[in-house]
Amino acid sequence: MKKNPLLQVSDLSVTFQTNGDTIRAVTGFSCQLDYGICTAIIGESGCGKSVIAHAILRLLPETALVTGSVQFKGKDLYSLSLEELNAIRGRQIGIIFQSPDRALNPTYRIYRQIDVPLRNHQVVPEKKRKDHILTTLRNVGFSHPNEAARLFPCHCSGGMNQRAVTAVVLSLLPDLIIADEPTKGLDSLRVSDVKSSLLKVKDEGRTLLLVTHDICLAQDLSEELLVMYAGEIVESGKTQDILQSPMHPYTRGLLKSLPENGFIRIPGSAPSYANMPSGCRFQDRCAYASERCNNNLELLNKNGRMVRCHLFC
Amino acid sequence: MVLTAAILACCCLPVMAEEKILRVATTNEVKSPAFIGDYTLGLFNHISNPPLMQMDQNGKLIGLLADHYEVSSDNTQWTFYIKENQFWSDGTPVTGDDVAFSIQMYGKSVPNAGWIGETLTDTAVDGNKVTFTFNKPYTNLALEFTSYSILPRHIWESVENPNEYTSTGPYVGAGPFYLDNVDLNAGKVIFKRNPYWKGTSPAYDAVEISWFKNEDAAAKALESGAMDTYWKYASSYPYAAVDSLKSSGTFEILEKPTSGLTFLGFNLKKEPLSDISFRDAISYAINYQEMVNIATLGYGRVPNRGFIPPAMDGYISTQAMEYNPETAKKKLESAGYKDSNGNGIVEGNDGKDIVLDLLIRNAYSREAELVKEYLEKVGIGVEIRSVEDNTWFELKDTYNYDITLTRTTPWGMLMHANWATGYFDSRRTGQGVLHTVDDPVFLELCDNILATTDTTLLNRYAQDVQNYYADNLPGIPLYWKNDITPYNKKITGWYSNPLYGIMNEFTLTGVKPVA
Amino acid sequence: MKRGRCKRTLQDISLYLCIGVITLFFILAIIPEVFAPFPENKRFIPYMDPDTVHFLGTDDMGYDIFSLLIYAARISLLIGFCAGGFSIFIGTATGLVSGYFRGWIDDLLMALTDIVLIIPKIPAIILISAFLRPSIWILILILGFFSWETTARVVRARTLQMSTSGHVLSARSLGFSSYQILISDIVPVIFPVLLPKFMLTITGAMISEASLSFLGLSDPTMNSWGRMISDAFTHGGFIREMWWWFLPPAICISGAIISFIRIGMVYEKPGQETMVE
Amino acid sequence: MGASFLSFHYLIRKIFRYLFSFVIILLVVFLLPRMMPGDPIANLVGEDVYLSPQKILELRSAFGLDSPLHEQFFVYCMKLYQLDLGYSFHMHAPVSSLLIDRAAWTLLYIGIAIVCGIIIGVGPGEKAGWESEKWWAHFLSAGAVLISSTPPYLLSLIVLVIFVYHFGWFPLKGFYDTFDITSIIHHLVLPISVLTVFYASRNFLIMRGAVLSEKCQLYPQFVRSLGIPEKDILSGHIRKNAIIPLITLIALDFGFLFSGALFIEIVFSLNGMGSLIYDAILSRDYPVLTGSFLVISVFVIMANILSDILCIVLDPRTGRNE
Repeated sequence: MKKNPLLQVSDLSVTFQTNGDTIRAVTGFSCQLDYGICTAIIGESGCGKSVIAHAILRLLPETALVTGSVQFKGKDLYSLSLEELNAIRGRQIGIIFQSPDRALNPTYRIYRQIDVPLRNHQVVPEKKRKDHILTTLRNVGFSHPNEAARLFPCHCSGGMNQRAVTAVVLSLLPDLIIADEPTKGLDSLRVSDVKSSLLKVKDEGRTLLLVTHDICLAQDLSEELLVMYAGEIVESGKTQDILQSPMHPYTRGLLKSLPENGFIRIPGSAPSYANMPSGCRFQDRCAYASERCNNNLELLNKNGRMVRCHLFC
Repeated sequence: MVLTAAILACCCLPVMAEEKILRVATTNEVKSPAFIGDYTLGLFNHISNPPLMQMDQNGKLIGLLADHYEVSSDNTQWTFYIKENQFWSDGTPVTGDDVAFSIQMYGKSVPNAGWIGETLTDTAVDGNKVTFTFNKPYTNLALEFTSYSILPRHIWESVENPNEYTSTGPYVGAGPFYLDNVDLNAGKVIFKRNPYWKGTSPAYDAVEISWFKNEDAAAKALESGAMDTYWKYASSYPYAAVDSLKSSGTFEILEKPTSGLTFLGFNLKKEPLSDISFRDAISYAINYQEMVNIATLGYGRVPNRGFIPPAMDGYISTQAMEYNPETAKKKLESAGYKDSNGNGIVEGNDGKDIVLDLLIRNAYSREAELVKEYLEKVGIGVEIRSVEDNTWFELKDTYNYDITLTRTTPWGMLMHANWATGYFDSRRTGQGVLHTVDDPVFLELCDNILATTDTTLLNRYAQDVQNYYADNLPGIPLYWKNDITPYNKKITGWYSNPLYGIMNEFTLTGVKPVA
Repeated sequence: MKRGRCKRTLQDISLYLCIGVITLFFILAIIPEVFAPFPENKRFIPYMDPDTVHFLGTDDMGYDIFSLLIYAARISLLIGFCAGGFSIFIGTATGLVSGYFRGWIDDLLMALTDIVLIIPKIPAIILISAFLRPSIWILILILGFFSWETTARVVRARTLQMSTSGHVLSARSLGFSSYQILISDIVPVIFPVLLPKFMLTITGAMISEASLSFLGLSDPTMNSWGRMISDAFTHGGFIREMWWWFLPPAICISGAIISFIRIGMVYEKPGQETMVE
Repeated sequence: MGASFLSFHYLIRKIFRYLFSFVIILLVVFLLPRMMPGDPIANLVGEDVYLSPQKILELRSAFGLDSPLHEQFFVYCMKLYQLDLGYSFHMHAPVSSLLIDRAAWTLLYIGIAIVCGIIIGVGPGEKAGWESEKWWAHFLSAGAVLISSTPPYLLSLIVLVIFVYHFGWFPLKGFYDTFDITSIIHHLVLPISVLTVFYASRNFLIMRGAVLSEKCQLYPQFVRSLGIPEKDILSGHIRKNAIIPLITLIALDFGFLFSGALFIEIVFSLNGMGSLIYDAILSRDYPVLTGSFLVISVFVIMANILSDILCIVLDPRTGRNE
């Protein structure tokens, strides 16, 4: 019996209802995560990739309307009761939050922030819990873990908080880790720390979903790649294939904007979510736009590579 | 054995029999349990420790602890004859020594009895006869001695500073009731029946006087039957609450004219107030009838220029106050106060508009509003300055005002040379007095009154004083009022005198529940 | 979806209602003559019950209560607004200076705020009104002076946070004078904190004005809602259970205060935007 | 490590600041009554009594009022050193015993009200903030806003008229009729409930506001993503952050505990600290005024210091950017 994949997201779309206008943040997103491989979602900031991360664990506020299904190990997370969902949250799927300074409770020491979820999920027996926390802290890069454990978030730098958040998630030994913009706002030294800790996670055989705008990070870590634009997948496939020979004009533009490829900016800006253009959403910034582009288009399968562009149909 | 039975009987008797308590509501607050020191407790302790003299319902001085008194021809020697057969609540008889000791003690250590200490030279006790000799003549000593309670010498002689002595009771007293307990937290004073009282025995076992912080609460306590009557020193039951009290059906109203009134005082040391024609013009500007309707809700009448109300003996009728704005304007013009610049306000001889600084205590804001409106109608500007009591005393004493509104009390009217002279004589100080008149004619009149006890002479002087007020108007009375004392229909035998209202011995021994 | 929309309109209705109430009171304050059936000082028979001529009857002096109510709006609002504005001004200034310059100035100003907090208000008011002629401006000064310490604390806390934030440091590095930084950078950010604080100080001033007149310490010539209630209390209004005498001013005071607080809360929208990124 | 030294340093600076303001307050509290117009001697006797001038002089020296102000202040500080707050001539008792007796009753009725205010106010306030969409949350916060927008004396008057005047269920005055528990409870139920309603509505609003603003922070979202159930998020994480702003206010309440609720005492005819101070103001009783203001100031300062310590313990961020 074919083992069903770790995570199967099919046709997920999220719309927000804020004072009057409806914002379609994500439309028709689907992907499949298999055991042990790392998938990356890249795209401009504001293209809805963080919404997907939170939608998976049903963390969106009530004003969000979510359709589509999220199958985790064969169970649809959106039909689970809250108790069952809480058993999965953190214990099986962990999200490394984006802005670490605000993600940690300002009035608790680091030790306690790791200890509370541990005690809630009973991951490690009582007496082994202290050194489990200390080892996790050492793994994420704290040279003196018991000193770091006594610190308050406000007494730590941005990098230290980032490592603390990672430690909180990793200490629960989840099967799937979603890293939401792990390198945002960090200097290059800290970025390499983050990369090494994520690599360590991959070596332990955990599945990783990397949500980032940093293409080099995606290149080093991920096997599968999805490129998103304005809430839609425009291209998906093997990371190396896409990076060597990008097909979708947006992906090409993205790669050209890298420093090593000449720093060329894509003209124009992303369309507003309130009034999304019909058809291809990239058409008014695309060099190859034609009137074909404004009728809807599904993802076309070009021998394993998915792309949403009229050029290829 | 007999003794123990007696003690048992007397202490358990009240418990067995349903204790009949007379409950009195008041808004005079006892601030501290100091029998002599506290001002309000000083008003109540006449019940337990009767002074030498008291006033009957028509204002005539009669004996209380003392039977009668004699005065030497030069008014310096006063002899009081103490009634026989009077006992303190601890059984010892009342003697002349107690009286002598009490008066000397007041003179020594009580601030407001300083004049005794300064002028009393000798005290002689002969059985129940006590003679006081002063170094200056006094004509109204009998009146002064209606306010000094006589204390048991065998208890108070050991008290080193009586004015500061505080205890929540019980205090030994010679009256029909003795002061059993002063309870500040419960807000009441309890008098218990004096077992050794030989007079007519009171129908009640105890008298409870409860004080309230505001008049509405006191009035409500009366209406709800929690209290039997209402008493406030030198003032009436709140007029506004009379209707709702009558509608409760259980109360009768005792209405008696009182010598307490509200008047407009002038700072005679300042222009243009010192000018009699200006004051006369003002007297025509005030609408007395409306003032009576609003301030006393009809329980009063338009006053006369003679200031002294009919409630006082020696009253003569003088010309009534008249409200006539036209005459007021004409009098102002004829006195040289014209409105030359046409801005509706007359100018003084210095050419500037006359804007009078009306200084009042907070409680008089209603009357002040009316006075301001009336005076502005006839062209006199008025600025109301409302201050709290203490500030008023200081500003008034330093003559830092033009006109002011204040009140007289029955006791104040009798002060000094009687007939409200205490309020105007510039030689006297005191909280409530204006001390504005230094006209030698008036001062000489006061000294004459003080020098004689001959009643025919005193009546003539009374007429002179009232005529002086009518002619010179040192103060314009706004209204004469009647004091309302509500009493419970289920209780009869109420007796009221002008000084202390129902709080006197006749009431306390006379009242009894209707059968 | 639908529930979201109807909740929003409910909030808007309450906001528009409050703004309506405030504008009504302001109109009454500016041109009371138009609305009041009788002039302020016209007297009739005292203690009349409400009838068609006098909608709210007459008080102990015979004044028509309904007209008094309308004329009183001016004083109550004037005191509330001016005292509130005055105290906000001092509070913000102190908070900004002590929050931005820190060091000994901060200690001095904060010690001053502690002292003002602890100074007993009633004797100070008696003291001031005894020396100076008690007029409406003196009362505004007093009420304003005794209510700025909470504003100072809040503004100082916000300024402290701001002064370490990026754009303030960058402005300082570009050589802007502290005054410019305070005005152009910090004040606009602090404004959302100031508006509710401003409304709260207005209500605080109105409440203390009403309480002062209850103690009989305010100037009798100023006819405010608070004074109407305290007149009812001292002149038999409560004993005769003339609720039409003391309830309407009470409702006006509470209505005005609720509306001010509601308008102050316009900024306080529980943000949902943390998620949409 | 650096953090604890920083907050210790911050605390020391604060305590110095309070000592400095205490000295100023001592001066202000001494001078304020004495600068008020009106003469305490005049209040000793009734309105109609005649005081001869030299008797007044005698009394002034007895009061110690004849010496110049700075001398009086120096004498006062010396006596203060031995905890002697002076003697009140109006109340015929040493100030300290007066304060203790009145403070006992005030502590009783205000203490209970503050505690009930916390119990009734904080719990529901927290829930109303957490489930702010529920109808009862809107209803309760509307009620709390209504109560905190009516002047305190007005609410007590209305309560008095309804429950005492109209229905007569409660007594009119005093702490008790006869000194026993049932009578005390019967007398104090109304004033305490009015005060509790006030404290509770204020605590409710502040707690609701704090929980609302903490709810939108990122850390509750992160904790939720770790699978912690909703109620544990509220009690475990939000509460500790939300309680901080309330601490300074509750500390101030305890600080002003002894100033007594003057309006409650006037309307319900109770003689606690509030009316003691108010009467002392009207009769210019200097020793009582200075004594009571001093006691209140000491308590307010201690309450402030306590609330600073609590803030440092609860919120490590305080004092960090001093």
